[in-house]
Amino acid sequence: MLEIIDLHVSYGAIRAVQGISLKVPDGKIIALIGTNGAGKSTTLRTISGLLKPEAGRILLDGEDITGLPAKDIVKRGISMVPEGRHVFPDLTVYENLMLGAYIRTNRQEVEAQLEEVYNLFPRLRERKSQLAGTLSGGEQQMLALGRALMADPKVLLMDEPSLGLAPVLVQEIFSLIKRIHEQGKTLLLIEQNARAALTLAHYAYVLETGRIVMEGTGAELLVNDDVRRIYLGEGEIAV
Amino acid sequence: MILEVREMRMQFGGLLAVDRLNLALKQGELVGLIGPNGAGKTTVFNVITGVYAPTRGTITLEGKDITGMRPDLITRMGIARTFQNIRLFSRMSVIENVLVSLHWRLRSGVFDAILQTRKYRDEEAEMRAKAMDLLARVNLDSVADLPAGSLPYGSQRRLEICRALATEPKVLLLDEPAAGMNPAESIELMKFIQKIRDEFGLTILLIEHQMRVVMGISERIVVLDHGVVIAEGTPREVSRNPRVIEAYLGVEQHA
Amino acid sequence: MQLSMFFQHLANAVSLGSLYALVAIGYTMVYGILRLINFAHGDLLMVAAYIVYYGRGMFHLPWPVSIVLAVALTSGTGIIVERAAYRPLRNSPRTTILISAIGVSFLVENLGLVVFGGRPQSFPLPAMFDSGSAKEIAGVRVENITFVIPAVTLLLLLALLHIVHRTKVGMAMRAVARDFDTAGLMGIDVNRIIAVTFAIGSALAAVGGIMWAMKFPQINPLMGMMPGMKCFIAAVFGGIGNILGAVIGGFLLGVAEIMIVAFLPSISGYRDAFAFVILIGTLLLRPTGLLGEKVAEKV
Amino acid sequence: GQPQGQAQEEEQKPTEVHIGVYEPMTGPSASGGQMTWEGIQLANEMYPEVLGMPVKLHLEDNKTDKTEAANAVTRLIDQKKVVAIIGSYGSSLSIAGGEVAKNKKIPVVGCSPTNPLVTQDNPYYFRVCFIDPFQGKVMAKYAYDNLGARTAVIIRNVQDDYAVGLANYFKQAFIELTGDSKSILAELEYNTGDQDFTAQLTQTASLAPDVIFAPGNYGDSALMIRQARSLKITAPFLGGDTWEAPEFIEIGGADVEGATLSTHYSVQATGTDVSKEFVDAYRAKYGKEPNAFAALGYDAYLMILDAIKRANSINPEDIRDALAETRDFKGVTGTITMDENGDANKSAVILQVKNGKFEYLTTVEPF
Amino acid sequence: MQLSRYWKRDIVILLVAAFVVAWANGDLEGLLGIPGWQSYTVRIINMCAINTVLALSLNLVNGFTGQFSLGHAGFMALGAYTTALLTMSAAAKDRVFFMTPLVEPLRKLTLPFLPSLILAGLVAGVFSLVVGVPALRLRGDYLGIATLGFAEIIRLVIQNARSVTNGALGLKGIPPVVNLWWTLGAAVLCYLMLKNLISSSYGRAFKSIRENEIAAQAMGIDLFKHKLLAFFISSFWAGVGGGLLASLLTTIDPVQFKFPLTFQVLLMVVLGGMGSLSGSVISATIVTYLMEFLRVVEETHYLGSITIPGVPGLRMVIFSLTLVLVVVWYPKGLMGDRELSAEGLKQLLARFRKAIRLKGESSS
Ligand SMILES: Nc1ncnc2c1ncn2[C@@H]1O[C@H](COP(=O)(O)OP(=O)(O)OP(=O)(O)O)[C@@H](O)[C@H]1O
Ligand SMILES: Nc1ncnc2c1ncn2[C@@H]1O[C@H](COP(=O)(O)OP(=O)(O)OP(=O)(O)O)[C@@H](O)[C@H]1O
Ligand SMILES: [Mg+2]
Ligand SMILES: [Mg+2]
Repeated sequence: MLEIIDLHVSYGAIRAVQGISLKVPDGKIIALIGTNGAGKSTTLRTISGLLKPEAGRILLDGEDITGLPAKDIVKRGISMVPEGRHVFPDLTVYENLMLGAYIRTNRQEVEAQLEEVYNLFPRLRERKSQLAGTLSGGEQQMLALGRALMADPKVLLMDEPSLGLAPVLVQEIFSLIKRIHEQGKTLLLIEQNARAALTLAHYAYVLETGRIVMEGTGAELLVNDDVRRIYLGEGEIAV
Repeated sequence: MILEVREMRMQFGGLLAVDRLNLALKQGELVGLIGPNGAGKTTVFNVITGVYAPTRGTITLEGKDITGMRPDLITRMGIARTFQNIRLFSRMSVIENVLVSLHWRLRSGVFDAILQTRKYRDEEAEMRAKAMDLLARVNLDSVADLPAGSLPYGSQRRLEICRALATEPKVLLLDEPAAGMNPAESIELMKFIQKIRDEFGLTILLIEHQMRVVMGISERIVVLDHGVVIAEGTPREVSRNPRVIEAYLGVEQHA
Repeated sequence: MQLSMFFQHLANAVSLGSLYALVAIGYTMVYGILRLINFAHGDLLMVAAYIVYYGRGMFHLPWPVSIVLAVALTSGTGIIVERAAYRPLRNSPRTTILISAIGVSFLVENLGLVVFGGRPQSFPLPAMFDSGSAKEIAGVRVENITFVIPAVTLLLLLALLHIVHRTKVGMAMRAVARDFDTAGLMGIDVNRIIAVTFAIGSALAAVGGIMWAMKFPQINPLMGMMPGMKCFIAAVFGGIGNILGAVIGGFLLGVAEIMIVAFLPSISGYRDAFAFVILIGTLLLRPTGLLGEKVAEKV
Repeated sequence: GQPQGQAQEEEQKPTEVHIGVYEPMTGPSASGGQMTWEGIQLANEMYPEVLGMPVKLHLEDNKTDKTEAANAVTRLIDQKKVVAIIGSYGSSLSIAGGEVAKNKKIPVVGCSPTNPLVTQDNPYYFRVCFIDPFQGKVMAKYAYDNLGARTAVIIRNVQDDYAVGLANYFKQAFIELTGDSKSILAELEYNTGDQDFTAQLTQTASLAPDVIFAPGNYGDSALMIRQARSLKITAPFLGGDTWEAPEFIEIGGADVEGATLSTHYSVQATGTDVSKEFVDAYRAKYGKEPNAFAALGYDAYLMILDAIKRANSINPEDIRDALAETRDFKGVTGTITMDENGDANKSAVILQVKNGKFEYLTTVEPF
Repeated sequence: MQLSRYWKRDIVILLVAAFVVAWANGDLEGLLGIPGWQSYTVRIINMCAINTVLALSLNLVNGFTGQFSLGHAGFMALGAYTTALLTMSAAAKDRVFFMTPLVEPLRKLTLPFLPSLILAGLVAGVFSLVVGVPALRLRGDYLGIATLGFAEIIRLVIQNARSVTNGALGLKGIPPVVNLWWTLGAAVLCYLMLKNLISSSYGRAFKSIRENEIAAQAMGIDLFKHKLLAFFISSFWAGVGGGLLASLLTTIDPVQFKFPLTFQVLLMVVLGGMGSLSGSVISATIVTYLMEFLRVVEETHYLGSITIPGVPGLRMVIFSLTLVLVVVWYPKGLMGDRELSAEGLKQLLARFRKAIRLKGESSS
């Protein structure tokens, strides 16, 4: 289980996260939703070791992993799909995927994993020797997801995986997330597409300006009035 | 027809990103451009705004051929755009971002600016007033002096649109303005787009993946797939088109 | 021009060009990963040459030992420089790191002047490279070292290409080159990869420095300035960051320098200007050098 | 430019003599500056007093940079209150420093700046070396008379005012001697920092000149001669005073055998007590052979002391006047007499490398 | 031109900088004792002012417009030679050009200093257009190396064109017109001009190019024209700076204008803060002064009977070490991209204290 206790993170004077505590139990999907700039990405970046917290602790299966560098976090089985994809633009699709498996040493396992990713995203197979920088936005998102899967992590952190994807792909991504979960992975998911996220999530937290303002099971939040109004945009749709 | 694209083809090495595209926008129209990822939508924008010269085809604005013109000249002709990944001048203040767009209309020369002549100071005051007015209309006047990079995401999107509006375009191209917004914000944005279209008498071409937005405000939708148009029509028509459903919308329909 | 004279010029050109190429490889390697013009690279040449000079002259070490020692110590110096002057600036603007690099370069040169003194010294040579040992092939005089340098250059080129494109470390280097954070998310130890890059780059500088001193057996604390500049030009010419490009750039620069004097002796004073004219001309046609990556920024 | 010397003297009697030195201790000419400084220091150790007062040396580095040279001289005069200055290796640095000294009316003695411009138009600048027109002539005459040369190729560093100037005078003199404007077969050029001269040399080989005149710094020149020999060029190489350093032979090895140069002195030639004393002291202090620059530095210092003694004053103006009147001063590098420009009217010696040593060939008196 | 209170404050900054140097040097009379204009302190202040002009102008291109230019030394050389050749008397020219005579009509032409200086700026400016038209199509490091190359080409042409420049022998006998009025005047003028420019609409256009070229162009900014404009103004002042230097030194030669000179100016820009005018002023002053101040470590000190020998070359060692340390500790330079203000000064002090505290903590 991944556990975050009273996390505080700042960018200089900007206090992006101000005391967040949450739990990500094994085998569950946990969603983080919230307005822009609420501190969701910051939380994830801190977990994955890209940012150092000012205060607070991060525990993985009881072990304190606060402040470890990113590479050690990955080795402990936490992988992240960063917001905005961040594929390596001048490496090929294939090389990007292999980098995802950088920490793995068993070639056969890696090959098998690659096959699996290609099956999930046939388009990546089609473009495996194309430079990642010339992929379209959606293609890059698939690559970023595939790349994270290559590490075969226990916990997968996903920062807005559906950002900028065509509806058909959004559905695909969500069904993929479901499948990844069914394979026994634990997921911490940031999403603007709150409906899909809440439908999928076992438990969810709502963030606003660096604090958790609401939490509950996905089903509970789906029927919450505030959530419905702000995050699901219901009642005011003009078609 | 205010903007007309004829038989556009854009090739990147071996990759045919857009092919045989024909597109015509009527004055005041709000047209949606949708399609799967990598369909070539952004590429269409890039060709129209002069970032890439098309491999083939012509683009005309109000009957004048603008094919292959420099981007800044095309902007001056009256086409403005926003970017898929926000490209604000993040270390400059919000109002400065808008003022940059007014620069090309400046009549004072560089010596006027250096010597701060009356002519220049009057013009500067005029520009500032105009920029503030525009900011007020997008509700950003209260943060005019903050660095653009420090704004929340949604405000940055609005600022990008405001900056484009400041060039006084006839045609506005919006590339996924609602990306990363939650539904409430998207709805707000939708209203905002409709409002500016009416206020500024704009013709808008809109790329968007959030169906509730495109379907909600477009009068007409063009669907691209693999660089070619696979469907065109009203939102209702398009959303029922089986090819569009298969290639883009998926079975579980929105809106 | 007589044919034999032309061939003599050609031999001279290959000899000089391969030396430029050798030094340019190290330059381009560090640049490719860190996007850092490591102005101290030329000065590492000097450090290596002096280590051999003292190793041979003062401690009478055998040749292989002094060379290995020089390569190792220069590598170490490179790692220290990276650690002290570049690592703290990882997230700073490029120009800032450039200034730091220039500062390091000044520092190494001036330390050299204080420690070694400014007077040029004679670099000891193994007998086989003595100027008297030059060979004559079909009327063309070629020094022994002229056979060694291209061979070393080629060998190191192949080794490096293998490392960068065929090994995991190489892939990690290329990832780090683009995006430190995301490379970290892949489990790559970014600091280690950069240190390795510097170690390799500095080792290449050391080999380059030793070869340089063997070809031009006069060493002084500022001996790295000109090679540093020339080989940087060569690297840019070939497309900076591209290892093969550096080799080609180095060769072409050497050839151009020799041939300008050969064909237009009356303007030999403009030789360096011509090198720049060719460089700028190339850049205008190919804005990222001969083999440089095309930076098609996706809009 | 107040005459500080005077003002100071009236207030209190001076107890020490301050002499400034500005030399390139860093930058491309560091080696020249460092060599000269060795000689100056040695002279100061051996003759630390004048008029019963201790002489204090103040060294400022000019970084081989004109701006720094001017700053250094200003600082010496303003802050260190020096009454005379020695320097600098490199004529262009001397010119920059000289301008300041002239304004402030402080005399300067140059050790090795051989360009005529240094003392021109500057009554406060003197030097203990001969100048390039003379040196160029000396070598041209040697080539013509002693080597029987009728054709020559010049290879010079275009960036170096010294090499450019000297080559020019050699050319003029050689053409005059041969009466043939085509006797200089080619003037080839290189730049500071170049180490590969094979292109110029291959060109030279094809012209087969009788001699090659290649003024430049000793490191570059030694390399050039090595490369020439490996290209089987046998024509003799001639150069100027900058070659006279033990490292020239160390770097050039067997290849520089026979290289011939003009310089300021030779122990073998003069063999005076002054030069013996200098050579012995230098060997004892530095454990190596002295070269011309050290000797010139030594002479410059002693010539200033001599002028102070003769003037019996440490007023800069008095020292200047005494310097201008220097006659038959016995220095390490020969007998020095100041001409109306402040240039040393003295003989040159010609040396040749033989058996790994500079051997004295002949002395050439001023013509 | 209207001299608002706002500007007066900026002039005060420059004057304060001058006085700080004089004070630090314990030689206020040197500054105030105007008749001589020749004291060591005055010389340093002259250099500070000239370096200020150079740093400010390079900052316009590198810091504000975001174009990596390394060609400053070349433009300075053009300005220096123009000034020299136009102001030297015919007699002085004939004396200097003893190897290859100077071409007509330059041989006889002599102009007063001010027009010569302006022409120096214009010559440099015009050349910058010649350089800029092809080079500004390049980006980043490639632009840097191309501009550096152009500067070297300019220098090499100067070195070889003996009948105009006297080649390696250089020029001597340039009239020493320059004094504090000229140098500080040029610094103030340059500062005001750039300040007005930067805060004007043109300045915003420059900054927008720095921030994001593609977006700037999409907002109707003519990239090429504005880059060229920045380049021209920058080179104009580089030429003026070179002209001032020539007159201050009264002698110039091509070796002076090698690329280390550009690096030296770039260093001032970066230490002061890319995109901060007051930063450039401050750092040009500090760097210039520091170089002179450090002479102390190389000098022999006579303390009564004890003699402490100086270590020649140590000054440059300390200087380069200081440079690296400052860059590592203040990667954004002293001012970042902000300008000096009372408030900013407080912040700077606070930052300084914090930095010291942090260093203290980490070392303990
Ligand atoms: N690198 C940075 N430097 C300074 N401030 C930052 C930085 N990154 C984020 N912030 C600020 O921190 C706050 C939280 O940002 P964060 O990216 O975590 O939000 P988010 O919840 O992920 O929003 P979004 O939905 O837009 O992705 C915001 O106010 C943002 O402006
Ligand atoms: N500069 C370029 N060089 C090479 N290929 C490119 C370039 N720009 C775009 N492409 C390719 O053209 C195709 C269309 O890209 P485009 O960005 O137009 O897609 P899109 O429809 O905007 O997709 P998305 O919705 O994901 O943004 C993609 O396959 C992309 O890889
Ligand atoms: Mg986020
Ligand atoms: Mg797109």
